[in-house]
Amino acid sequence: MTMNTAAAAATVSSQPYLSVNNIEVIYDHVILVLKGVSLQVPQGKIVALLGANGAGKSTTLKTISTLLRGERGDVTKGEVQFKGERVDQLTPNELVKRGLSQVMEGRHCFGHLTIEDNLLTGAYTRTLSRPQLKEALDKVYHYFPRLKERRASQAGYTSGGEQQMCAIGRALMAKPSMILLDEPSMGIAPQIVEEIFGIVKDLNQKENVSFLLAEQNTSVALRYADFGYILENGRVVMEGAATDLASNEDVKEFYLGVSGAGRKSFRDMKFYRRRKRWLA
Amino acid sequence: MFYREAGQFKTSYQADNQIFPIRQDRIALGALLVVALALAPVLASPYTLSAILIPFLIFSLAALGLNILTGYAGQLSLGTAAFMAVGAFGAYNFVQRIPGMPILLAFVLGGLSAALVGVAFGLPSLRIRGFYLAAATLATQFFVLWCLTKIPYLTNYSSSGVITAQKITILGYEFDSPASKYLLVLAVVAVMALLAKNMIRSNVGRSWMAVRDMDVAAEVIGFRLMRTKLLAFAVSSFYCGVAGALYAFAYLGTVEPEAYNLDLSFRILFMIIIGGVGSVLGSFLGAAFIVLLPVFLNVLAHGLALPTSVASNLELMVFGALIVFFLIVEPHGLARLWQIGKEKLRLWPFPH
Amino acid sequence: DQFIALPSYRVGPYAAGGSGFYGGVIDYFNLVNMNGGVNGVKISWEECETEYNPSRGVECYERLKTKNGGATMVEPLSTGIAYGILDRLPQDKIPMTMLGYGRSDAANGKVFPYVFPLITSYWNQAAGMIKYLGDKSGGMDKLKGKKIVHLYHDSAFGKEPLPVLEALSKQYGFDLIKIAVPPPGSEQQSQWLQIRQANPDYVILWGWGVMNSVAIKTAQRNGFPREKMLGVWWAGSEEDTVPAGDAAKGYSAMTFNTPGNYPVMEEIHKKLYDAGKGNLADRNRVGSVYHMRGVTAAILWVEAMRTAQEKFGKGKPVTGEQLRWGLEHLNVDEAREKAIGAYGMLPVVKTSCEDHEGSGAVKVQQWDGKKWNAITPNWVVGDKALTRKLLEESSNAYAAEKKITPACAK
Amino acid sequence: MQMNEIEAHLGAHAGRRTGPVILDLKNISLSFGGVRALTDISFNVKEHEIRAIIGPNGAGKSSMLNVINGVYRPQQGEIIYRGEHRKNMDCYAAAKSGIARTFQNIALFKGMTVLDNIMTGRNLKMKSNFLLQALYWGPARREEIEHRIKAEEIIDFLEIQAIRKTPVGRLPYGLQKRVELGRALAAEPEILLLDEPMAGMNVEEKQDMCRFILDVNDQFGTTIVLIEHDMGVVMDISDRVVVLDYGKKIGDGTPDEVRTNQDVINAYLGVEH
Amino acid sequence: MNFFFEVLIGGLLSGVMYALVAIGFVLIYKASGVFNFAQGAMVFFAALTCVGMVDKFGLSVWLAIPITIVVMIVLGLAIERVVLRPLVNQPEITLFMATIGLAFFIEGLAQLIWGSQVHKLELPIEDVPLQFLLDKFNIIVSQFDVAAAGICALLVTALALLFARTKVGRALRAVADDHQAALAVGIPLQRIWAVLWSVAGMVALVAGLLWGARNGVQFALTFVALKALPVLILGGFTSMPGAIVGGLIIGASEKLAEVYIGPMVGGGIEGWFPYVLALAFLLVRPEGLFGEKIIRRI
Ligand SMILES: Nc1ncnc2c1ncn2[C@@H]1O[C@H](COP(=O)(O)OP(=O)(O)OP(=O)(O)O)[C@@H](O)[C@H]1O
Ligand SMILES: Nc1ncnc2c1ncn2[C@@H]1O[C@H](COP(=O)(O)OP(=O)(O)OP(=O)(O)O)[C@@H](O)[C@H]1O
Ligand SMILES: [Mg+2]
Ligand SMILES: [Mg+2]
Repeated sequence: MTMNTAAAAATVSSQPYLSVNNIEVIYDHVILVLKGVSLQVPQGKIVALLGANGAGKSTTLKTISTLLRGERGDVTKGEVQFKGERVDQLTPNELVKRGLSQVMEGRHCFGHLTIEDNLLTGAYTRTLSRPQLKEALDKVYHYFPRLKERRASQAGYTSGGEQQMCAIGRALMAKPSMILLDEPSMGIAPQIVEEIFGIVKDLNQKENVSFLLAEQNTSVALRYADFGYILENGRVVMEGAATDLASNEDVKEFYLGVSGAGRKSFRDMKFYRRRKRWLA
Repeated sequence: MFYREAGQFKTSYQADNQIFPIRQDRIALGALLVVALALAPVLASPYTLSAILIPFLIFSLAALGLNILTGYAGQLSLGTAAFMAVGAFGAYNFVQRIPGMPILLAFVLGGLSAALVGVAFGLPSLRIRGFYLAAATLATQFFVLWCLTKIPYLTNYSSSGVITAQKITILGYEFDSPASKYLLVLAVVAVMALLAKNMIRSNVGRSWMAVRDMDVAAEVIGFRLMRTKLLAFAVSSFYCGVAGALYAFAYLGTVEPEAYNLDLSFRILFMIIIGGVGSVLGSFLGAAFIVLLPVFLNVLAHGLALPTSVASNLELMVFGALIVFFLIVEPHGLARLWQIGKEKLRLWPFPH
Repeated sequence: DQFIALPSYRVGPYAAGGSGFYGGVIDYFNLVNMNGGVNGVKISWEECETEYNPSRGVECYERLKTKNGGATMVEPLSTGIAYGILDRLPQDKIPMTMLGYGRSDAANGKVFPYVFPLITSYWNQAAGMIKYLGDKSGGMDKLKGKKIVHLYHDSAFGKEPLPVLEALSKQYGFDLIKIAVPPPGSEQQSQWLQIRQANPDYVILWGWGVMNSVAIKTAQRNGFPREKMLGVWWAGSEEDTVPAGDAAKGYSAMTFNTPGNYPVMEEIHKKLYDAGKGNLADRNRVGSVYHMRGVTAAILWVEAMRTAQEKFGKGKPVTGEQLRWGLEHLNVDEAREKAIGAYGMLPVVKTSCEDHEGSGAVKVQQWDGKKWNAITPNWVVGDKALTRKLLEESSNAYAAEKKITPACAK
Repeated sequence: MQMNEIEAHLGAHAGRRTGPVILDLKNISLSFGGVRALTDISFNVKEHEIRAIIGPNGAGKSSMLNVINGVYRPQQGEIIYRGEHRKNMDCYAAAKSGIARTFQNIALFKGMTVLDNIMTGRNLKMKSNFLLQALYWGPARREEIEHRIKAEEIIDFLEIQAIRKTPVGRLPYGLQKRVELGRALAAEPEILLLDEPMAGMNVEEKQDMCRFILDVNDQFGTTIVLIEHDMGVVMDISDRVVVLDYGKKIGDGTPDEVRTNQDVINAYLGVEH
Repeated sequence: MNFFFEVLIGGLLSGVMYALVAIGFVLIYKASGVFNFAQGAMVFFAALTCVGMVDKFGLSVWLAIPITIVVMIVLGLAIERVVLRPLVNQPEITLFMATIGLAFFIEGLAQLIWGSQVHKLELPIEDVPLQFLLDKFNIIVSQFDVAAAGICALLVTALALLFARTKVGRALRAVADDHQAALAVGIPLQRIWAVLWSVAGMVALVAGLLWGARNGVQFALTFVALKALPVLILGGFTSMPGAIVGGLIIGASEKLAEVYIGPMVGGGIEGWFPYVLALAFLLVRPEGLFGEKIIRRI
């Protein structure tokens, strides 16, 4: 497992497509989770949002897609712009119509609907004729053949990975120009992870779709992303081109699990106490 | 600045397992008990005692019972009033038929009868969940009331099915003034609330909550669903039964089975939802809300000198609107609102 | 002034009846006050919304009883609430009237000194019904072999008359078929199919609320003649017949306030409603059964005040205890009714310690599709000896259970 | 990956020798309606070992765990646990006989705090009846404190002291997984079934998790059955690996055997790890 | 035998009337996972508004009905805006409670506007026995009930098709499963809920008119919901056809029970019998006859 250094060195030259400016988020009126997060996604780029558990990645994505309201979270400061327009007051529906879709963490399939119906709801905002709909479905099935096999099963009875695929496929059905992906690789078999990221790259290059992805699988994420942000405790602690991050010593050590001596076996970890330098 | 736990270190798990781990809370509760026990009977008017405080306490107890079942064990029930009725008519019959029956024992036996009925009607909960179960518990409601009107033995052959609760006498002392009744009710409710709180913080309580939150996982961990659910039904019905007995003996005096109708079940349910599902404090806050708000609105409407029918309808509308309003502000009820308030107070004067 | 507590209900399922009744009460109070009060003493009152709910009713009672120097009388118009405050009355020394509802044995003033089921009780009503049906059949002896269905609200209320009906059925040899309607009674197909199969001569409708109009409607659906139906007085108001529409034509029911026009009602129209001071929002309801029942109740209360003032001093308000005395010594005879302008509207009422009802007379009225008309020219009185016997037994049992020594209050 | 490294570690921990077969699954078949989740699967688990189950999505891995602890009842097959033959397990019996597990879609009790969740794991060890608990008196109280101490030990062990009074619903995904492990550990199980315990974690957190798992395995001698998609983890820490695909077993053996098995490479690994 | 059929048919037709109310519940539940306690209040409000306009302003029924439809739509919009929107993604029980508050509000509002008196409602179909059946078989079947059954069947078919065949129907089912995810895929929850509650308002109007014509328009219309509950649990909260089938089963069996078992135990068993019956069914099928299976998986 060597780092893919072939990933293009990204330069953030183009106008930000999505920009998040200094947002602050509080849950339940008392739990301050984001403490001034700013980030940009240029058009046609893939941006990775990295960070430990509880850093606030999901919260950031939910803030952008305005799904926070349903979780009793409040944005107390800052704003979000998409295609030059302020979007923090829009409804999710309006956002999807403008081309911004989200794949939520933890799958969130419609359990009682079949896989196929789940996918079809994804196309809700588009007015498609029957053949067009079929085409869109076929495209998703092409990406995820496993879904085709299980198309008639209720999503609630499919395996974790199948649900994850379903959630991603569902977002693709909306034909978005920008996708917020929250941990797409979670619970997915490794070769499918590669496939999913392949799809991401594909969409990005062929259809110019931009991505903001929250990922724990740092190595894969940085391999495919152009740019990355690292979030810790509700703050951005590091940002830079993906290749730069991938070669950063700290990132290597804490997010990629490789230290100077190359990759450490997981078996070693038990004798291994670490500390993040920037938190010290 | 005054509400801080800083500096209060706990050196044993014993101390940390206390019901109120924060010293200020303990002081506040102590003060409240002093007021309730010593000052209220003296200072409060008979009206406050017998028309506000007594029903408030009784409803709190019933709400607590329902909260055990619905809030902690997650079994939605609409049969609360039926269990109260069983408790009341049970206690009445025990006093009536067994000479020299001590009244408190009769309350307990009434509660146990309710628990028995609760277990019987709790059996379906092993298979049925959610709103299905709620609708099914209506069977309890209608069936119990039907039995009470149909079986003359239960009402001591009173021609109309009305019973008159016997006088409350304990060790020769007669509880007939509002203040004495209030103290009795307060004592019963306080003790039972304490017991409930103890159950909830021990393994029984955790078993209930586990079943509520995810019954399959609870089973995998080794809780036995049947036992846990039926115990919740039994304990909950026991509480409701005692509340029902108090409702008859210490509050209404003469009751017909109709006094325990579906309406009452709903009122108790409102109490726990408004107060906080799964919170002992919430049962009390909710009862206070449902008992006091209409009174308050009624007084207010009179103050405004509106025509009575307009006032009455407005009252109902405001009541409904306030329920919705509170749910929007805090879906987890008044208890949660209180908690958030406390958390803010802890942080005060720093914003976060 | 003379303060009366009115725990009323103007919302909820029984709002229609509640607003009519209390509207009538208040209209009459206003009229009395306009005419100078009771010997110069103005009547004051306060309403409190109970929603027909016992615990709210108790709260209202407790709240109102100390207001304005203390309430001197209370009338909740709800059995549940009446029971809830029954035990509190002697301590508070506040009399309560229960016009045509509540426990029938409360007429025994020795056991229930503070409770006044004025005019008539359920038991007397039941006896009166059988009397009427007997007369209608051409004499009590003709009842033999007849089939009478008791279609009742399956609750304490519906079961109340059973002792009387059963006794009478034995006495006169008619078949009593009891059919229960589970509350609230918005569906009665099965009951009426049973009735159709039994093919009775009469159906006594012992109903309340929505059950009444549904019964009438369902009778029509099943082709049962409404003329053979006889309702109780809580099944004999516009609220019961209007929703049933044409189906109610020919249906009759008991009452203790005769429909019709009386000087007092005209005065209410003229002095109050013409001046925009009436209590009811809808003027069409003035003179309706519930409204007139409210007026009737208020008339008796005012008479009790008068009676009490005569004993305890004219021109000043009486206490609850004194008003209780007044209620126990009512003597509203024909002359008095004429003076009030309500002659014939209510039966003659003469109360005593033994008899807190004071009358026991009832009338039968029939719905002609638009309004109620009395169809018994005279007041009907059933077998009062029987009801008296039952009443004594039952109230004495109550006294024994409660350890009360029956005695007349002074 | 360097083979010899693992060998070296195995050598370093002599205490991690695996014992006799403790759980033996024979010819298990399970289907839901038309879906065949498991077809004629047999494999065993030896005392003390870390046994991994891998396979593509929908292969039947989670179903396998569900069969082991009685959530699903297989239509065919036999389960031999500590010499006892059964057609199927039942949840309670499984828990009672020392099988604990975590779930793929976190199944914590959302409304309860971390501490309470971990305490639920100890319920089978609690003896006092509910009346005593209601009185919170005598033995009940002592028992509660006793178990609280155990729970705190686990909290210390998992390094989640800071959140012990937080309702689990508010915790980020990764911490929830850790709490779930804590709850399973609280039962002091003999076999611990872990369903993707490291999903949604970054490398650092996975390292932590590995450390916990290895420690449990070492210190308490707990047998571990593990489902995981991170091949690095699986190959590093497991003793033997079963590979499922479409409900069928396509490989079984040491990590090295599996790694080089052509069927496994085709169906799952894609490239040689 | 004749009598038996009469009871059976009467029961089936009553069942249809219950189903009519149950449909309103199913509609809301299936599409948003909310158990709408205010359904009874809405039935009352709709009927009272319609009849109020006839009685107070002397409008003809045919004019009053469209106006009431408009009123119900406005009500639906208002409910979405004021009550539901702020409560997106809250637990079911919270939404349930909110509908209780709503019920109080609507009941108060209805009586505030139209007063508390009762009304009669005359529809062009009379509630009298069908003559030819009476003549030929001596069986009483109300022609009103037959008409109601027809209307009910129509309504159920239309709504069932809506759910099964249309994009909106699919979206509605999605919403019931997961609000948050529904929002994420761009389902305009708010608009959909507004439409849904408006439709529920119209269903309430139909139920209100038919029940109102049968029993009179009075507060007790809010109680008809109680009759709908056993129907719901029997048929399944999420199934339109279930509402009908449940209604028929409940109607027929409760009447038969009352007539044949009732007299043995003192009668009046109709109050609880349907619930016990539904409960018995639930023990076999915990999600009702046609309800969606509750997914319990870990
Ligand atoms: N609904 C909520 N109520 C209260 N606190 C919350 C809520 N959701 C999240 N939090 C808190 O916000 C913080 C950030 O959570 P978030 O889910 O954004 O983290 P994350 O970076 O996505 O973590 P993970 O990698 O585990 O998914 C956590 O500390 C969590 O406890
Ligand atoms: N209760 C059930 N009802 C119907 N089908 C089921 C059920 N449980 C599992 N399945 C099906 O069985 C197959 C195996 O599922 P399982 O969850 O065991 O897969 P898995 O190997 O754990 O996959 P993943 O890695 O995606 O979690 C899947 O196709 C799934 O849809
Ligand atoms: Mg996250
Ligand atoms: Mg799995």
